[in-house]
Amino acid sequence: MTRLVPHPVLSASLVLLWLMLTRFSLGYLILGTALSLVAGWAYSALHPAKPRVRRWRVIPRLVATLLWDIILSNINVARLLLTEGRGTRRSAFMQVPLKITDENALAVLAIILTATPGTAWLEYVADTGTLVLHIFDATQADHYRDVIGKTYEPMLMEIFE
Amino acid sequence: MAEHNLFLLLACLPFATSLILLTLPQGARGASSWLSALSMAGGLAVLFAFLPEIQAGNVLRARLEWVPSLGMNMALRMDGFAWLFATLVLSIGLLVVIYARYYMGRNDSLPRFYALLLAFTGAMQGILISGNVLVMVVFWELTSFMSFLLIGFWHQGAAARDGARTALIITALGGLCLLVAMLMLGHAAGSYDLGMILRAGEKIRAHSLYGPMLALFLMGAFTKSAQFPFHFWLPGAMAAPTPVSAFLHSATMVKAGVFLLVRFAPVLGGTEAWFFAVTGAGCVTLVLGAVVALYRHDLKGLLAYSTISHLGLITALAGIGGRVALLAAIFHICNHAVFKASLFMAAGIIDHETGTRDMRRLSGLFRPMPYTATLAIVAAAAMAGVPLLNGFLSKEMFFAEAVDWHNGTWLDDALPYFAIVGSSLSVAYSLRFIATVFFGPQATDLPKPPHEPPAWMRRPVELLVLICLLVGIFPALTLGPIINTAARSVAGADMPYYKIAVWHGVNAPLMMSLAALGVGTLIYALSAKSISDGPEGPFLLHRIRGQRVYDWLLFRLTWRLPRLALRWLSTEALQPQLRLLVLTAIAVACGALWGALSFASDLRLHAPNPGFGLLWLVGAACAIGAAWQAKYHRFAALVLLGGAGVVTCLTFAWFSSPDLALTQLLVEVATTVLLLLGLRWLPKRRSEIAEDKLLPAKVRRARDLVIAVIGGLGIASIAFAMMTRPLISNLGDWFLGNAYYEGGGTNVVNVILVDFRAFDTFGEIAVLAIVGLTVYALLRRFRPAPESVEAPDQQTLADSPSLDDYLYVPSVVMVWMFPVLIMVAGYFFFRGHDLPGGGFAAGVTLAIAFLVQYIGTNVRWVESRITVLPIRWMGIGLLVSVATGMGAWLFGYPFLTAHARYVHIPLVGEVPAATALLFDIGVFATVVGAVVLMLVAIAHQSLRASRRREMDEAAAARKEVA
Amino acid sequence: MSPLQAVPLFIAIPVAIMVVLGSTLTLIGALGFARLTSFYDRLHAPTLATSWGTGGIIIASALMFSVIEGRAVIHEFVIGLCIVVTTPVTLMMLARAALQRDRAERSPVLPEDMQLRPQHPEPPAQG
Amino acid sequence: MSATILTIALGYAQVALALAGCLAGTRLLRGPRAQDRVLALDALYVSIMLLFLVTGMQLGTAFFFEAATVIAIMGFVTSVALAKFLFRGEVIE
Amino acid sequence: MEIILSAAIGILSASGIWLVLRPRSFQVVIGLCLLSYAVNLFIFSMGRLTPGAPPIMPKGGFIDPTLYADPLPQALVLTAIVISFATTALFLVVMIVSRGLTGTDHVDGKERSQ
Amino acid sequence: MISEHMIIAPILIPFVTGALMLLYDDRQQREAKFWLSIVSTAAQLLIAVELVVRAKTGGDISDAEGISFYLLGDWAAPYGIVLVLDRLAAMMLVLTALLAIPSLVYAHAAWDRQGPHYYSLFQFLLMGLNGAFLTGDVFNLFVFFEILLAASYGLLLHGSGQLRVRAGMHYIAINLAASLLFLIGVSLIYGVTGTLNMAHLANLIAQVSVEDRPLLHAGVAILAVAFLVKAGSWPLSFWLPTAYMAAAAPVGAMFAIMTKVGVYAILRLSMLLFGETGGASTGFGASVLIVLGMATVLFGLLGVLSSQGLGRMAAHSVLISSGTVLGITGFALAGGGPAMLSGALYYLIGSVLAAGALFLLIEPMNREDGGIAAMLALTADAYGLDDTDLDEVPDAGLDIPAMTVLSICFALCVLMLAGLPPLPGFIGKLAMVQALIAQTALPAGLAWAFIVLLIVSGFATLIGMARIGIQTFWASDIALPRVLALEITPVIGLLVILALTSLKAEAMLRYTTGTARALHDTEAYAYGVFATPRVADRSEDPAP
Ligand code: NA
Ligand code: NA
Repeated sequence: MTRLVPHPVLSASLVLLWLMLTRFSLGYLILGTALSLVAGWAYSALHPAKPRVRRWRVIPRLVATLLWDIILSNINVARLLLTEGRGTRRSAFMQVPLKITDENALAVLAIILTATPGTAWLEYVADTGTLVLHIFDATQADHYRDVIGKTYEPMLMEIFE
Repeated sequence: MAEHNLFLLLACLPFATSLILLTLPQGARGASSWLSALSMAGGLAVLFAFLPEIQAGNVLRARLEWVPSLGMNMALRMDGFAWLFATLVLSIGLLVVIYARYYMGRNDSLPRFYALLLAFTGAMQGILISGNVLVMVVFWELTSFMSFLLIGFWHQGAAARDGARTALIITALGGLCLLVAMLMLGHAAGSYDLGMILRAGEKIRAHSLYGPMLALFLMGAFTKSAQFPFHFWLPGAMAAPTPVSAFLHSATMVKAGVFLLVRFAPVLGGTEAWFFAVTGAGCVTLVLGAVVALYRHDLKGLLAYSTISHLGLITALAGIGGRVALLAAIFHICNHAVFKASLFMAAGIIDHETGTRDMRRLSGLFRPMPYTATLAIVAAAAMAGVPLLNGFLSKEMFFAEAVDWHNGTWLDDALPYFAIVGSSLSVAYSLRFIATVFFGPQATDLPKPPHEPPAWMRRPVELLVLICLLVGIFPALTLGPIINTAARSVAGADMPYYKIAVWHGVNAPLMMSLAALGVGTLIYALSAKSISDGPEGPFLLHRIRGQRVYDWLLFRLTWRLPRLALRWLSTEALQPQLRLLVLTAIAVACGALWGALSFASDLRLHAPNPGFGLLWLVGAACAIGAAWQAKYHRFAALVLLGGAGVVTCLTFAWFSSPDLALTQLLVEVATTVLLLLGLRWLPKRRSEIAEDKLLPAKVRRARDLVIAVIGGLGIASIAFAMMTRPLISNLGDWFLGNAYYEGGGTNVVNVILVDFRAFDTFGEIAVLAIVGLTVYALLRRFRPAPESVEAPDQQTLADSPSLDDYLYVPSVVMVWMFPVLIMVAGYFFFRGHDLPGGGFAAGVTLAIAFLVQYIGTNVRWVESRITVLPIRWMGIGLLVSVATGMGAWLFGYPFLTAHARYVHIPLVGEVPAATALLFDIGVFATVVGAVVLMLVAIAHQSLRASRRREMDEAAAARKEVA
Repeated sequence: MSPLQAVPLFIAIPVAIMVVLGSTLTLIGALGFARLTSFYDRLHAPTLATSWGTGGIIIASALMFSVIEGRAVIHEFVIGLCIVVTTPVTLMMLARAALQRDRAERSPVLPEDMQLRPQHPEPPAQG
Repeated sequence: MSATILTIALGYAQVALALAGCLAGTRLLRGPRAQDRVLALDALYVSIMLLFLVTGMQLGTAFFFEAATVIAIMGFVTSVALAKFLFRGEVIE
Repeated sequence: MEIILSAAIGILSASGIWLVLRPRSFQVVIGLCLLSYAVNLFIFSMGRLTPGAPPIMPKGGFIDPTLYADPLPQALVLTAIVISFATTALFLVVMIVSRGLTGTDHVDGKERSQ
Repeated sequence: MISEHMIIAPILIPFVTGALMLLYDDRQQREAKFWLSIVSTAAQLLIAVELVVRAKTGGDISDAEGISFYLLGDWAAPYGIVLVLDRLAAMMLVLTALLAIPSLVYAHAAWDRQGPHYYSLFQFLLMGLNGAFLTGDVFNLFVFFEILLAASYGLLLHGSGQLRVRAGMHYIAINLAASLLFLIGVSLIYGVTGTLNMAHLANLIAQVSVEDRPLLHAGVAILAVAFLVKAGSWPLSFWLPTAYMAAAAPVGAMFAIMTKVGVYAILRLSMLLFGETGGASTGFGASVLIVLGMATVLFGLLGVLSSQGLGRMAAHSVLISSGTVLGITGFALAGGGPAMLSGALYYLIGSVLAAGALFLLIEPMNREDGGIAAMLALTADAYGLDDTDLDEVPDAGLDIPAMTVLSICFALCVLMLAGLPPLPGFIGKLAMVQALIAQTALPAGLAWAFIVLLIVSGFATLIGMARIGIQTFWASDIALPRVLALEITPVIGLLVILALTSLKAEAMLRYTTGTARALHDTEAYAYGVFATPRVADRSEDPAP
């Protein structure tokens, strides 16, 4: 079974992706399953180790938090952009030491921070575990430090480690 | 019939012998000379077998079809004239063969020499006996070519090479002129058959092309017979081995020219133009040749110019063209051949035995070589026209013609004077030859001590001198009948018999002969000293030598001028060529459209969409920006190109072409990455090019800008004119109507690509595969610029993070994308027939999937995990597509006939199953292979460079340790 | 008949709102992108388009086509998903490239503490 | 009614997105640095992808979807390659 | 729309032509790319413009071809895109190889002589 | 059944061979690849000969006066792509195969080791050439042009090296630009007429409206520019000598026919579209072709005279022959009658073979010491990372009197190219000149100018080649080069073919005359395509 479907979660998501792209029918399902198996093998050739996801139930919480954050920061940044003429805004660089080291978790964090307007991931220095961010509004530095350190990082650690 | 075959044998014998000779080993001297001599003798035997027929006035014919539709057949024809001439050629040829056996040195390859000689003989004989004027030209050119090889036989010497080349160029040029002349003749006469042409004289002379025809004909004849001003190749030709000279100067080559003049005199002659041109040239040549001959110090040079002079005489006779004149011409041809051959052989003996031909060094040879001297003296006397020798007789006839024949022109009146002057000079140079070489004090400083040659080297000369005497004393008994037969065959069968006699009584010609002898002796006596001390040529005249004029002209015309012209007319630089291409395209389009381009009366316009317009503002700005930046900011240009590209995609999508938008986008991605991969190997331009700011560069740019604007305007207006034209019914309509019913797919574009016009796609994947292979092959031999061998600047920064560090997080996502992109590729592949997508799109997608892995990690990482064998993919893809196409054969259908049907599968339902899908798999595999191959081949260069660096470092480290 | 007419009003209104929201956010982002003065500031602007700009429009599209075709059309979400997953890769790679170039040039855009890479607290001793 | 609302909304969206594309385009042309151009190209890609979706809605066809998907899935490849080139001086090593 | 598109074709071609006439090989590559965009659009426009009606047919029923975009130019452009992609790649490789061998990126392999 | 599909075999055989060889290892199985190529090319030759016979006598599938048609995908014309086999196409197929076999054998002496996948590229080149000769569809012609061009790029660059790469860059750049023009032309034609099928075009052309005709003419004229580039017409041919000279010898030999593809396309399309049935377009472009042809001959002539090396000279002589045929095409288009075209076609055969032979002679004639191994080493891997390809230094040398054989071969090539008897060059020129003299439809001055140019160009070739020949064979005192049997046999083979061409001139001229007549009489072609039934329709009919 593991040889045939080395990454069951991945394959399942791929089938889902396939069905989203096409329309649901038995034929498409079979075709999609076949293809996802091939894709799964291809992936496992590159990455034989399975990323371990420990707690599934954290994921919905993460997604919900994220969506809400995205909405808020969209409004925030749009407002700043439109009113920037007044010249009160300052942007800033900030360094955040990260506890997580799992690369998948880091990737998810990158996705989260990028999807949230107002924060830009500049660099992650692997040997120090430091993340350098650029934030659009310097006044929010502490807020972001909190959000990363207290909200997202624990959740990601729960999921991946 | 036997006669016919004999005739063919005669024509082929020399060539066949030549081929056999070529296969003989170098050292086969005896065998080769025997074989050659037998061949010549065999030819003579055949000729003598024909004698009765010829004497009876019959014309022998033989015929082999070659290219009848062009009127060119191997027609052979022999009449008296041809017979006489052929006999002359073969007999002198036989003597030359014997002579050469002893003359040619140990190091010379006799078989090769004889092979050339026989091929030349065959060609010469071919001219004489061909019954078709085109075939005559064929042999004519062949003599030019063979004589080229013979003259250049001793090609180690520059003189031989130059002489050979000059001879070839002059006579081949003449040959080409002759060809055109013959074509005109044939056109005028309605046939290329010699007999027909000879009978069509009046028609030809009345033809509108007579003028050019005559001019070209004479070009041919004069160049070959070394008439002024084409005479200079002949002296140059004496660089040939003496047997060759003897042959060329006596019976062959130059005689071909006069043969032609005599042969065609009744056809083309009889007009004033002919007379002036031919006799005029003849007279000038007669005198000029004689003058120069007198001044030559080289023995063979003297003889060569004497030949020119005598040929002038014959030419002058041919120009007169009367019956007697023709007879005289024929007679002199024979006489000259005999004495000139013997003289050349004698000169050869002298050269051979003394080691020099310089008359200033030769002296008093009568004592050491009395036989040879006697022979040479008799022959020279014949040349001088001393009575009782053959030369006297024909010269006498020339004098008679000069005096008796009239056509009332000034040239006619001048003829006797030319004759006297020419003859006197002839006497003078003959005397000089005899006096300086054989008499006087015996030379002591000769390279070799002189003595008599081997007997067999002298035999041919003896025989020839004997003939001189026999003919000179008993002309009517010896040559009389056959000369008459020959003349009759040229001038007409009704020509009365002309009796050649030694004694005609005391008349004007005799007086002229005596005068010439006297004056000639006087000239020599007066000038002997000054000549031998002076330069090799008459006063002042030696400075303007034909050879030098020719060299000057040849150099200018065939080297300097073409090079100059080419420098103006062509270029090796790319830019002007592309400019010309663009300008040509603009020019032809303007030529077709100027004043004619009209727009439809009812323009088919769609209301402009602001969004579309806005984005094209960006697109256009990007295009112009890319054009602006491409020189110094390549990266910016690349990005701007991407901008223009994406707006192009938008256009495709906007105007209902999802397939195109999709494909263009995919290709766009691949192209950008490709260009970037290439950019790695283009080192930065360190300094701007100073010249760029100067005026010429600005002018160039302005000019190109104008061209570009015109081109852009042109193509835009054509596009506008077409787009706004009303719809017409076209192939597209049929495809729309039939894609589903006939092709079994709803995406018409895809059905076109994999079914209706699958053959295009079939070719297209071949192109991809070929380019993939080429890129791969080229990069196997890639040597980067020295500046770019090192790692790029970015990687050598002090504070530069490693690649792994840089890609630590991004690579995760990029590896995630691998299976996703595989799914997407599958998605595009399977829906292609009904919806946008297809094998190509899928293939590029999969290739990009691989590419992303290479970008996201590194080559070694990827290749240690997955092995892609792109060339295999390509091979298999191509084979799958071709096999699908050929599958149709099994059912009796043509290549690429698609079959589509719906297959019912339980639970799943109707599933489309089309062979087109199979074909698309081939496309898919090929595309994957080709795109991956190209990308990976370039990408590997970085790896190779870094491997090289590592090796160097390791080597350096080892060195340090050691 | 235009396919738009087949959309009932109660769907049309949210669709319209989402479309306007999405495109407006995108426009604002672009406006900022064109006007902001520093590269690092500009880095933020496109994320408006890739987050709710895209989100609004794909939701509207999915909604509308689901109604028109009478079935759940969700393939738009593939687009959303892909944008969300791939944008960070672009931005972080680009940002780091910019950072490196600015550091190499000692650009004044970067504050003093950004001129060097964050160092390891205790540099590993040379073995 | 719904057609009117949608037509207006979609028409507005089209122009807004095109304008967004235009603004990205100005950055693309102006730079000043290479990274700005890459970012601008990426923004242009996104604007055009959204324009595809909106135009598809306007015309009621799904045929713009493939092109939009390609941009969404593969547009980043171009940008990533360009970015990596800026960072490392080569794309694949 | 026709005016916009023909202007676009014109500008792309003009930029392309200008670049193709430049001396640096990279300029020529970019020029060829721009020209191939222009030519692809040109081919495409030969089928006249039809917005919003891709040549994707319903399964069955009568079809009025005037309502759909002409599929043939599209198919031709597809082939042309593929071929020009391949040849651009080739030219690019030749360009870098030439740069390596000749030491200059001038298209003639040597700088213009003074 | 096999004979039905014979028409497409010249395209498929090289394709399959080329693709199959991609699955072979390039180094270990080179010998096998060589033999596979030989077998494939020999098969192409046999089939081409069979096709000539068919074209002469009329095919058995559908017979329109010797023209056979092959409906690809079983789609009726003009909707699908159709292959057309007529006398001209068949002749060109034979010519291609005749040139290919010697070139292949020659390449095996050493050149195939200079780089990877030589044989595949070679087969693809043949595929492109054969396809271009066979196709009856304008766009498909583009595709085949691209195939043959792509393959020729690969072959030209084969072995790399500075000279080749520089020449290759020019060659590619110009041909890419020309390909774009090709596309513009084809699409304009489609825009105006709505078709891509040549026969269909021929039928439609008379009915094109007055307003549309200029656009059509513009399209065809732009298309013609693309062809003229390939044909090497002045002023679009400056790239050609350098490119041909730079190519490896066996590739140069194949290039001898490449220009003729351009000429072929011009001949085919102009006769079909602007022949007597062209309506208001009859004779379009004739004068331009004549002038360009003459300019090309003149250019080639100047080039031959001013070349220092044999390679450049050979390339210019290719231009001369190309210009000659172009000019005659113009004359034929202007109403000069089929006779001169027949001569030109015959001349084309001879000049292609001779130029091929000459290209094969260049390298052995100029070989300095060091021989082939040195040549290979020159192009070896730059990094020394890959295993070298010098695993098998060729050693098939025969001790032949190299100079003699080489000089005889060279002399024969010169005779042919200079138009001297008795080789086909002479006969071909003779035929052309005869017809030019005899024609009445054209201004005599132009015809005479052309005749003079023909003669002068031959003469110039003689002068130039004699110069080189004398230098090489007579004036140099270097030791005899070592020539391999594999190198000299192909040359001799080509020359034997030339001799046969001359010997069988009558039969060949009969064939070319038929070809020229068929080109003038477009009806059989233009309507024959439409009369060809689909297999599907045939099977529906009750079988007779
Ligand atoms: Na963000
Ligand atoms: Na497709």
